[in-house]
Amino acid sequence: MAEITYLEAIREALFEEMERDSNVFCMGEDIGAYGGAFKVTEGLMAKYGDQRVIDTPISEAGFVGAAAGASHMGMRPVVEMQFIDFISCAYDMLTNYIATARYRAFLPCPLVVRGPSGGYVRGGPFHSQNPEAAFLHTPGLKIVYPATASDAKGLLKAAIRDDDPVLFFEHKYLYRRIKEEMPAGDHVVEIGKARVAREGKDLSIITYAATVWKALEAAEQLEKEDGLSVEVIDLRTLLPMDDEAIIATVKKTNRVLIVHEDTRTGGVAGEIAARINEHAFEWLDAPILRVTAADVPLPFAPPLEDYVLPQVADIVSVARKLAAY
Amino acid sequence: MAEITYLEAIREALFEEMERDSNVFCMGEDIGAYGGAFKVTEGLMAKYGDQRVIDTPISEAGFVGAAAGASHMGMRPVVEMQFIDFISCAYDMLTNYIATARYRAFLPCPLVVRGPSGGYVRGGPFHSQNPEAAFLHTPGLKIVYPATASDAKGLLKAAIRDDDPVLFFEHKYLYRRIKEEMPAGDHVVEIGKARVAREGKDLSIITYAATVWKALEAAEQLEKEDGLSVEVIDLRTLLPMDDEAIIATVKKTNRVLIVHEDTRTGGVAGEIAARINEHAFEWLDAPILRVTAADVPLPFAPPLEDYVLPQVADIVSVARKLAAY
Amino acid sequence: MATSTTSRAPSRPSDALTLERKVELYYWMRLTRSLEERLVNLYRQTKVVGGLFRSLGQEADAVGSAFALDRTKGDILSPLIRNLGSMLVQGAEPLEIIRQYMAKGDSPTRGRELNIHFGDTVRGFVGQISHLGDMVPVMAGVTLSFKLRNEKRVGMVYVGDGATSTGAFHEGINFAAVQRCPLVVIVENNGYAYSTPNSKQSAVKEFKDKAMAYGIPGIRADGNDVLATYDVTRDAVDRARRGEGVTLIELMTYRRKGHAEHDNQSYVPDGEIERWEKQNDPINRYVRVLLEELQVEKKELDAIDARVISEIDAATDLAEQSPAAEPTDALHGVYAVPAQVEPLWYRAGVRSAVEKNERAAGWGTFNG
Amino acid sequence: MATSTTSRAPSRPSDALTLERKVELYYWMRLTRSLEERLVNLYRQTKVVGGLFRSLGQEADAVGSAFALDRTKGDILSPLIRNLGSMLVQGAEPLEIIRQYMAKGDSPTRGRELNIHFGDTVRGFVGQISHLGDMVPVMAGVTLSFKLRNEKRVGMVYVGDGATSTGAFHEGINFAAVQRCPLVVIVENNGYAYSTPNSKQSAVKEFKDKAMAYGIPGIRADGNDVLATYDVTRDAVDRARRGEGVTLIELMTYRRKGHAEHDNQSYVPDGEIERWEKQNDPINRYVRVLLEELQVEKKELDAIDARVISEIDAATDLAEQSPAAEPTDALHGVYAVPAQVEPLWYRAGVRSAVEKNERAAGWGTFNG
Ligand SMILES: Cc1ncc(C[n+]2csc(CCOP(=O)(O)OP(=O)(O)O)c2C)c(N)n1
Ligand SMILES: Cc1ncc(C[n+]2csc(CCOP(=O)(O)OP(=O)(O)O)c2C)c(N)n1
Ligand SMILES: [Mg+2]
Ligand SMILES: [Mg+2]
Repeated sequence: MAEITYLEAIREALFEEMERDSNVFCMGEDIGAYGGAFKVTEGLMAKYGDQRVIDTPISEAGFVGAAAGASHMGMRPVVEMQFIDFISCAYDMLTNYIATARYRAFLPCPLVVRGPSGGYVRGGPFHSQNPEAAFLHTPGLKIVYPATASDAKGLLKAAIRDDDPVLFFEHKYLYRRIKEEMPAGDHVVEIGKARVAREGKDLSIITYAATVWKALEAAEQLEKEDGLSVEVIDLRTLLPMDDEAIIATVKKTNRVLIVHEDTRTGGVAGEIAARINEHAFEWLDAPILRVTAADVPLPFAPPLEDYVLPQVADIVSVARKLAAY
Repeated sequence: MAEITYLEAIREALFEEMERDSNVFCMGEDIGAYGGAFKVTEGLMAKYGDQRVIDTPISEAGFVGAAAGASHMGMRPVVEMQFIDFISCAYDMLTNYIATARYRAFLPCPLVVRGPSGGYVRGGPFHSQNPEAAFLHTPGLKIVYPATASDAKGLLKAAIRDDDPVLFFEHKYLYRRIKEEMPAGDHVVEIGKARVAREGKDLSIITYAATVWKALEAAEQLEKEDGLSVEVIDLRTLLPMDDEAIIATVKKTNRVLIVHEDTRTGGVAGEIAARINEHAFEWLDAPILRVTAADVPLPFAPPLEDYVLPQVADIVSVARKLAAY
Repeated sequence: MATSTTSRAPSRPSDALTLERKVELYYWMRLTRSLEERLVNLYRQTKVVGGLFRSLGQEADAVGSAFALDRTKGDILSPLIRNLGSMLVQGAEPLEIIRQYMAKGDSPTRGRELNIHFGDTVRGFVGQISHLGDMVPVMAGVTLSFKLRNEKRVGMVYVGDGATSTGAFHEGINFAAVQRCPLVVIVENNGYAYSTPNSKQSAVKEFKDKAMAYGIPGIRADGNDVLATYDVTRDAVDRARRGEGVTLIELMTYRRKGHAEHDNQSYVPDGEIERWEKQNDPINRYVRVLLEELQVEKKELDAIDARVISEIDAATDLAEQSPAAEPTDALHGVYAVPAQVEPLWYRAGVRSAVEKNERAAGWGTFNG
Repeated sequence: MATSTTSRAPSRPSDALTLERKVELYYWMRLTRSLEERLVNLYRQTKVVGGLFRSLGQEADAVGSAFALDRTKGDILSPLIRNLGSMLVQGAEPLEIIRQYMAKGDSPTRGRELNIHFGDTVRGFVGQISHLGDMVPVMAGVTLSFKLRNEKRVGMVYVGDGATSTGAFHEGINFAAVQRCPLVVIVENNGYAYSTPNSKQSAVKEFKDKAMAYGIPGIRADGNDVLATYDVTRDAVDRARRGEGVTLIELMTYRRKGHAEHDNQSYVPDGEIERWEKQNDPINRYVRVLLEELQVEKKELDAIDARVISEIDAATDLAEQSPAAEPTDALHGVYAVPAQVEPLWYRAGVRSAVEKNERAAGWGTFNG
């Protein structure tokens, strides 16, 4: 089979799931005839019609709420945010109504909210966000953020089939930049399981989304230049978090570097650090360190964006310090 | 001077600041003639009129946004959320518009959003929330959450004078349950500084808001029953976080327990754990542990709420384990 | 779209109701009122956990509108805090309501949620959350699913005058209007949102005019006239079922008891409450219609009153015997999978903190 | 409140404009168009960072409406992505615009924000953010401050047809209406929101009717007629200044260039763009008015065209020489205090990552 991009993998998942289950339908701004701002849903309306591929008014709370209502009745809505930054407008609906529906009212809420996330694309402060941390502290939600094309496909399929609401973050830098051959058949990747993206024994980098690639590149460089064997863990799912995989790598390498693209304070790295403390403190030979964005709104100009976001060189330099600790 | 409650201290701060600066004005639902759902603003409209004490329509994004606009023009709006749970409806406005205004457009945005927060009051899932963690990862905001009456007053006065937007969380359980004599004069407490609520040398509890009192009670019990000397740090401000105070206590006791009322995953404790790792790992003689709410929406019935929220007994039992580590 | 004001529609759907059905309307209103009165007693006995929200004086608008739905067709509504009557019509039981207010372990939400915040999509109501306006998008989606599946079902959502100011209301009704969802939006105009009079809520004179912003019909009716309420709602329900889309109905009523039991209503002009009570009580008005226009005998109504009380008595007795919520049940059902959240490690085996661990008096009294 | 449709008001405020001022309108429209054309060139040369958003065909609505404000009185507007013309009228300079599009270090936002997302409350514009609708509450607050301080200033906020669907629009305009803030809300009806035609955005036929929901006047006017636009806006501005509150104005126009340069407009019916270009170009229409009705000489307009080009040339030359943004400047100004965020410990002393640290080619090409 031919290689397809991360974006095409997502599209393939949508086609396959709409085909498999007539309850699956899509909503979002400009996803129909236009195929979405990034063309993820291209061709979907032509095939499934405008009842199952619905162009919405500009009202994120409105159509995310509508997705919840439809999901109570057995539908499986997949909602696109034109940019994930606009998920903030549906924050109340997601955290208060949707996340609690099953718990407080025994209402199933199987829906997916997906959209282009992340920076490194000169998108400026409102087209580059990584909002995962703002939802991490909402029991009832699941959060997925794939780094590879096959995970993007397999996890989206799993998200659509999941009986709970899933936030599915897609990294827009990866949309057309990475390619992969899809596993044959009905490729579903279990939600909640991390992936060892690279085996290593001296040091672990725990990360997810686009920075998985930064970490892999740093690992290669560290191997070549320093002879260090670096393990890279791609979390893939942030909620529920795969404690087993995290603990396993800590016990193996005893040194942990957490990398994420999101701002530092209040980012996901904190939660990971706390969990490692609780479950594997004795195995730590060095402090858990973080490489993240600086605590500023993400600026637009290339020199500024480059300075604020974590880069390979940052990972390399911190990893060296950690290895030498 | 007579003792006044936490709630009265907040009211006093509002009166004093409105008196001091004619740019200060208040907005919120039912804050005028009615004096607010908790009567925090009682008497304010009678004294300052309905131009400076504005009853708003039910539209949190609308009036928080309006506060931003007014603040650009030199006003100092203080906005009440009837319950802090409804701040979720203004999430976009706060995180995208307000937090970034100074950075992206050099627009000052001196405003305060305040409101009754927290549980232990049988408020159920939508009248008990602690939303601080959802904003912790937003550079541009400041977050304050006082535990004592004098801090409530002094920090609110500081928040109103601050040139940046401040989220001011008030714990509704404390509103009428704690009393204190106010320091004389213009009592302002600096934002960004933690407080040693109790000195100790064996173990540190880092916490904030209502659980400061739980921690103090646990500390007393641990002293009496176990002869343990427990230090309690009341963070007071969560953003910016007082790293110095945190590091100082870690270096002093070498054992840290973080307590918060908010749910566990993605709560503020994670960030604290990460910072301690980065700044004071060598001083740790035991893993950093957390006592928090369980990861569920906060249920309503007393036995359920009691079970989910952190209690003194939890702190005591975990502190014992930590001390014995 | 044109908006219109009507107290009773010229061709009245209620003319088609049998006398039995018309008497049933009285039963539901009486049940609503008496059940709330019972809850007031329980509240004063501190058996109610949390606040108590009354619909006194609004029973006709709740009952008359819900009565226009057809449960046999699978119609669904989403109530608000003052729509106890609507829920009863849709099949909620007094026993459930009392258990829920008492936060019992066998209440509809097993103690997770308050008062009438519960739902049952089989009987036909979707549980609200506190955040006002949010149910409008949700019901837009419920009714969208009817449309997508070609089911001839109708949905109804209630919002207060106050809640029309929320962005969620706006986004939800606009979405439903564009999609021509089979949805009826009831704006209960009871004069106040908590203490806020309508004049501070919106500059419109009539909330029905909000329909103009969405290209849908807006109708105002007398919400204290149960038949008039039934009439306009039934027309809107039929219209929705025919696939003609959303209708906004403004029902004029009055909130006689304040926002909740603790509200002293000091902000209400003198005499206003008394005026509504004397001149415009929806039950009294309907009793007159029943006795005078429909020739129902007084003793038939008395019998209903007695039946209502005995039903409520029975429900109260049962509810009082209901068990408290089970602490560790708090960990169940956040997700479908896993069905149960792991207990925190230091809590494994612990029941309620208050029962076993907590020193009762000390908390929060520290004074320093 | 009644809404009305008018192409030109019967008593025309523009009659009071001097010929010089009327010619000035032409200058602003021409400047807007030519500046955007220059940006297209720079975009094609990849000197523009990010997307390029055009207002081709909408220049009259932007310029005519902004022209109705009075900068000397301290009036303020908040533009949208297609309101370059409005910003120029309020005093934004071509040099700033070009620097901003090129993400230069001396651009108005020093490289923090994109395209025309910048503001200056002294000159009278408040910088927008991307999230549509949010500027309506913000401008409600700006104008609330005018009211609280008894200043006779007016505010104006632009929203697209699409943005009227947002909750923020609804909450903001309702708040302003209740408070009778001196605010003019311009709904630019250009037929589309990205690819979404109005019929999928709202079930209203005319967006001016949205005013009905807020108890304020709603007026529709021909946004491609710069004088008609000026007229209705000026009336609304005067009304606001007199303390009579909010007006909603729907300006009919057409977005000829798609959402942004990358949009191929495949969703637009054949011939629609061409029809607007030929029959309803706002500059061509105004040129005819100037030449035929107002007896302006063609060479006067030619001179303006030449002046515009030379201004843009000069601005382009300067902007091209502008320095890139300074990496560590990213740490300044998140807060008033502290004025600068601490650099991350491993970044202290590092300049741009790309300049010094990053291997350029390798990123993201790993294939596994
Ligand atoms: C988004 C939101 N903001 C604030 C509140 C607090 N609140 C609860 S009820 C209420 C008043 C509601 O008034 P209305 O919509 O007219 O309904 P009524 O109580 O009159 O039936 C308010 C402000 C809320 N529940 N949700
Ligand atoms: C809240 C929000 N949702 C989605 C978007 C993405 N978006 C940017 S422009 C646009 C279309 C805007 O249409 P309209 O309001 O009609 O303005 P126009 O571009 O036609 O001037 C959309 C959907 C956004 N910026 N904000
Ligand atoms: Mg009301
Ligand atoms: Mg448009």
